[in-house]
Amino acid sequence: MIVDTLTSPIILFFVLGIFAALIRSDLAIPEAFAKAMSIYLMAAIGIKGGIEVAESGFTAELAAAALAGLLLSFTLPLLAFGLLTRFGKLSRVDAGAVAAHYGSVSVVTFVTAKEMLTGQGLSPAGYMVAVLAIMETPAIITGLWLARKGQPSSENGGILHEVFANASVVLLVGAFVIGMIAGKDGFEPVKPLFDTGFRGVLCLFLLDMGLIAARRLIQSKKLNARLISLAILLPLINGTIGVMVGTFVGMDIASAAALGILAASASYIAVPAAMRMALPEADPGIYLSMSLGITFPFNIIIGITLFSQLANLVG
Amino acid sequence: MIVDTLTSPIILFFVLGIFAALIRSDLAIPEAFAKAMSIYLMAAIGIKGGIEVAESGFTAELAAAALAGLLLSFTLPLLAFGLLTRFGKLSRVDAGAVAAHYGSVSVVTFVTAKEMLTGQGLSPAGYMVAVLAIMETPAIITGLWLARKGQPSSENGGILHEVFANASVVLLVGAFVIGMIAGKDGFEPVKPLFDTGFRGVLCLFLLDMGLIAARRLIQSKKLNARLISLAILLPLINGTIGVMVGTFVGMDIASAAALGILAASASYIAVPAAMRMALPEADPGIYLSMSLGITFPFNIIIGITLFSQLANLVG
Amino acid sequence: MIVDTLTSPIILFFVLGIFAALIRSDLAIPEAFAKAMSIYLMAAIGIKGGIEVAESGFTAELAAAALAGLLLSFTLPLLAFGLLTRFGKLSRVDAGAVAAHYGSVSVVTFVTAKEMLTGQGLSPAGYMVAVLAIMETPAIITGLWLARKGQPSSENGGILHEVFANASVVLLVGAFVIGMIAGKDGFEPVKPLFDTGFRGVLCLFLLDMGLIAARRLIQSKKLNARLISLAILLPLINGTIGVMVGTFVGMDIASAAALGILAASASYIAVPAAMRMALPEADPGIYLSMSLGITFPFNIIIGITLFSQLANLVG
Amino acid sequence: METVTRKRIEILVDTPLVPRLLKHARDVDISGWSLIHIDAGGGRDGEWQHDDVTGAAAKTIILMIASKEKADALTESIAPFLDSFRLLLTISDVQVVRGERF
Amino acid sequence: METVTRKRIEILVDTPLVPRLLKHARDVDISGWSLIHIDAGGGRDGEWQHDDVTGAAAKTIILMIASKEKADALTESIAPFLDSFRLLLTISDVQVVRGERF
Amino acid sequence: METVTRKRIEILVDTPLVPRLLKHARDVDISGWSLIHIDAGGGRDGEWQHDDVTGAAAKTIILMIASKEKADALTESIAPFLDSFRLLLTISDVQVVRGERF
Ligand SMILES: Nc1ncnc2c1ncn2[C@@H]1O[C@H](COP(=O)(O)O)[C@@H](O)[C@H]1O
Ligand SMILES: Nc1ncnc2c1ncn2[C@@H]1O[C@H](COP(=O)(O)O)[C@@H](O)[C@H]1O
Ligand SMILES: Nc1ncnc2c1ncn2[C@@H]1O[C@H](COP(=O)(O)O)[C@@H](O)[C@H]1O
Ligand code: NA
Ligand code: NA
Ligand code: NA
Repeated sequence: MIVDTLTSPIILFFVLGIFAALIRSDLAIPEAFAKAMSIYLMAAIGIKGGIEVAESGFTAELAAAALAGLLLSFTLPLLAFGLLTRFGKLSRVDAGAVAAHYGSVSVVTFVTAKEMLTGQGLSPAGYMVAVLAIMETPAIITGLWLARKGQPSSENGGILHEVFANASVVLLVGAFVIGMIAGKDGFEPVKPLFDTGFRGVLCLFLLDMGLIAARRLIQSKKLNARLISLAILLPLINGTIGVMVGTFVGMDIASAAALGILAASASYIAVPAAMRMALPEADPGIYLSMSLGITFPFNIIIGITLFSQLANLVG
Repeated sequence: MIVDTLTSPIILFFVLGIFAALIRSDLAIPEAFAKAMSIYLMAAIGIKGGIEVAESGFTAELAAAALAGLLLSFTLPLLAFGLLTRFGKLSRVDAGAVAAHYGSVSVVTFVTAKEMLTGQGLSPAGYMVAVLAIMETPAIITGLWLARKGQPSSENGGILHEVFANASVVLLVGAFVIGMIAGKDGFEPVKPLFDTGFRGVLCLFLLDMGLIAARRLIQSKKLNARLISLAILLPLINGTIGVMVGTFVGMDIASAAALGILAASASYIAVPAAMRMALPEADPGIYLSMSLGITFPFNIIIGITLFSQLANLVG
Repeated sequence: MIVDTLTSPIILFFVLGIFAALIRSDLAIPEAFAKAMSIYLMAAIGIKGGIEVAESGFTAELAAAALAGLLLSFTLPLLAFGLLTRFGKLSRVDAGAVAAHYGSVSVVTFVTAKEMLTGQGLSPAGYMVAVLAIMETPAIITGLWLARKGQPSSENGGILHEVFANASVVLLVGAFVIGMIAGKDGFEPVKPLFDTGFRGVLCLFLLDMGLIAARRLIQSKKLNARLISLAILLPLINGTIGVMVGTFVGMDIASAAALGILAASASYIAVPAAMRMALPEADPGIYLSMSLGITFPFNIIIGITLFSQLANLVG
Repeated sequence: METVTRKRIEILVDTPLVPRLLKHARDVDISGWSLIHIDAGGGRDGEWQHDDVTGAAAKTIILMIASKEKADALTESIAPFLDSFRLLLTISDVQVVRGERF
Repeated sequence: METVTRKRIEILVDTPLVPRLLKHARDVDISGWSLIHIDAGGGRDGEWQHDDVTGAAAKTIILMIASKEKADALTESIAPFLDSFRLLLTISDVQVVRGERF
Repeated sequence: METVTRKRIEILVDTPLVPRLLKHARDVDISGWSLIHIDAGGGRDGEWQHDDVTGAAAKTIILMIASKEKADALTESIAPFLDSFRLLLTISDVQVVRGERF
């Protein structure tokens, strides 16, 4: 399976991006195009998830998964915070900000995992898209609370709004609902774009993510050995917890693997923006370098395979 | 049919855009991507129209439709101007500028209508793309003439050039001619992109248009109850006239419906730019808020269904 | 065949772009979208070439073609330099800079030629993508050496890096390698995007290139009759040499034609950037106007047909 | 290096009006200009964001370095429509080298 | 044309913080503002390029023309977080026409 | 807040040459810089629009805040190729807070 991973064009494009950044090539994907691809990918997985749920209906498994995701996102930052302050030697504010990233999720990691798993006949359930959306934001609340020692801030109203009206949440949930309303038949006319192009777009998008992640790593002045270890340790711990919880609440193997990958993944879009606003005194150099520069490539290249094998093992 | 409309992914994405803007989400489609989608859509409908006309040949119906479109675009601003000055209480200059918008057309409204109609087995004729291009500019001339009390301006040469070398006219007419030259066979190799992706791109584009229209409405400080009523009344009147004229000159039901929708639609791309140049003293806040903020969503959600039913009734 | 060329949508869109620029239309393709299309096109031809080479294996023909390309790129600037200084009356620095452009290649010209040839049942071999990548950079070294009378410059290290880590080289070679690793089967899942959309994207991209080339020509203040003649003469000479060399080393007709077109084409992306950095005192107005404003459209509209007929004749 | 004082003129204007203003700049013989894109803004008329689709709300800064005489001539020349075009015009002193160009 | 002297305020700031600063600008009654996009930069913290995907590293210049009084009031108001927000604030003199607007 | 006077340096340059100029800026110990994209322009050499495809005609403004000494050092250092690189260099006074940074 590791070999499968490393001959998949999707992963190879990611590696090409990393390579180009390391040799300091001027290769660059126009920002607007990269953003457009991420919107396309989110709309596509949202719709597909919605259609699947429209077919399968609301099941107990769905409810269990949603609840599990919610709990994980709220609680994973607590563990992370402990490690980040003790072992990572970060200040309370910085540790809270980083913890929020690790409780939340990375949409691209999820999409890549879904493709890789599906390619091996292990399709996660459609409702996992809803779980993805659910897990994006609770961690922000826990992270802020940890950073501020539980002191409420005058800005909290703004943050809550920012968090729920967040672009990726609105787009994922919106496309999910559209998929549910339109159903399989209504989706037929628009299917070619969202279906046919999906994997190819993911290739080009991961090319860009490889460039961005590696450039972030190169240009960072904020990482030390402790933080680097934690950026690998945290996904290992969180991913294991995620797979266990998923298996425990009765999810199928593929969905438990996906939940593990969600738990292992760290946000680098929604949460950094929220932290910059809500905790401007936290250092963005730390949280971006850890989540984007290390955890993200680790999960794409190793984590996805690891947690899907773990799910197979315990499932 | 209203139900069909409201379960179509195309319309649902438009509604999602409006919703996201209303809850003040930071969801945004990169400008360059939105522009790219509009270029793609125009090239695609231009080519398709050209291929159809290449097959059907120049017919009397085509000539009648072209003439009807030309006349409508020239004359609809006169009626609008009367209502805008009397009932809307706008100054001559502002009323002339707004009137030009309502005489001209909205490409996106047309494309959406064509898709919705075709989805119901009511395909407008291929030549309607030519009518669309024809109707874009005459209204600008009438609008300027009304605004300036018929006084010719020294800038008119520039305006005429601006109007005929206008990006959307050149692209629509150019792609139409390419479709006519290449024909069905020549189109075969490039068909996958222009055909397969069409409806999916329209979804994402309407998502953006929903955002833009609703943001325009929220941020506008220029609308009052009279202008809002007119922004709904004018498409109702113009659309009814369009359907009647289309039916009268012998167009088939689907094409008459399309002519009605063209008449009902108001420009928010070509005309605003021309007015900003030719009538800088007119207030862009008024014409953009009316055409983009109110008339456009009204036509997408209600007008298309309405005028196609009217065409069915009288046709 | 000339007729085939002039009814191909791909070429017609290029002509539309030129036409729009000449009538000074405001039609414009967003830069980010154009860049995205060029990245897509390079990734697509890279992958396809790699897959074909994976199937055919490394052959003597491949080695011969690579060597021929390398030699051509190194030596063609010598001839060009002579003509540019004597007949063109350019300074040593300007002539060296222009000569580098004509020794290097234009990716878009190659892609267009590949499509046109394939449309006529004359598919160039997959390894020609590798030859394309090989030919991009040696000419830069010759050009700099000519401009500087053989004096090495302190900046040369930087230039060499710039040249090999150049975006288009990295992307072409990277995608080629991915194609070789993934092979036909691995490519299957991502095929729809890279295969289906290819020709349509090329249409829209050539629309933009037509606009850019013609605008460059209109706005140029640097061209005179001598330089214009050379911008047509050089592709004629280089293209003929290319076809001859290709036929001589035993390449099939289609591949020899493609080598001719590569030799005839002039760079307007990688080389101008390198020259601006390495020879800032050379006038960009001259080299961009010649390669982009004249040679590029000449090759697209006439050169491709010409050299494929020549290859047919001598092959 | 020797520097001289010139004027830095910044005009914030609706993008569709740029060609008109450049015509005035050429008429007073200003030697060059550069355009800078504005992403968003707010003023007496409310807020706006740039969108490429309608384009009508796009705004641009025209940046010009010029001598005091030319700057004054330009100001006179565009004074009549400063209000109707809603222009924002600012002028400041800058030091330049090779000042004879401007 | 008669011109008066006003302040040109330029604040270079992380894009996510723009709304907060505009709130302060509105509180001291500054009449308008424009946003200019920064493509890349470098400072004590290393280099960065803008990327739209994460967006977290995006930076923006807030450009405001205002009277000296308002400029001073704004400076006082944002002084407490100049450091923690890593703002770059510069103020210079410019000549404007119709100065009563600002 | 206490402010001090520093130099605002603006260099308009062809984008491919930016790294070279930044090298000079680092050599004279300038602490930071920001890049602003230019959309289009015109000068003695005719007009141009930015296009990302060829990129060769792209132009950028390098914006740097620095002390007078560093600004002078930079000017001296880039003087030799002001002409051949066709640079447009302007320097003006600005007020900054926390001026010890620059
Ligand atoms: N006086 C000026 N003010 C602002 N920008 C200028 C000026 N002169 C030249 N430029 C810019 O520098 C570029 C090259 O100028 P030139 O070298 O004169 O052709 C122009 O296209 C403009 O973008
Ligand atoms: N004081 C100001 N400083 C900077 N930009 C301004 C200022 N006032 C207005 N603007 C810009 O000019 C646009 C139109 O302003 P207004 O005409 O006041 O609505 C605004 O949206 C801003 O982009
Ligand atoms: N002296 C300066 N001149 C212009 N821009 C600067 C300067 N110092 C910092 N910046 C900008 O502010 C960002 C953050 O700076 P710093 O906080 O020093 O890392 C940099 O990446 C630059 O974009
Ligand atoms: Na997580
Ligand atoms: Na109309
Ligand atoms: Na060549």
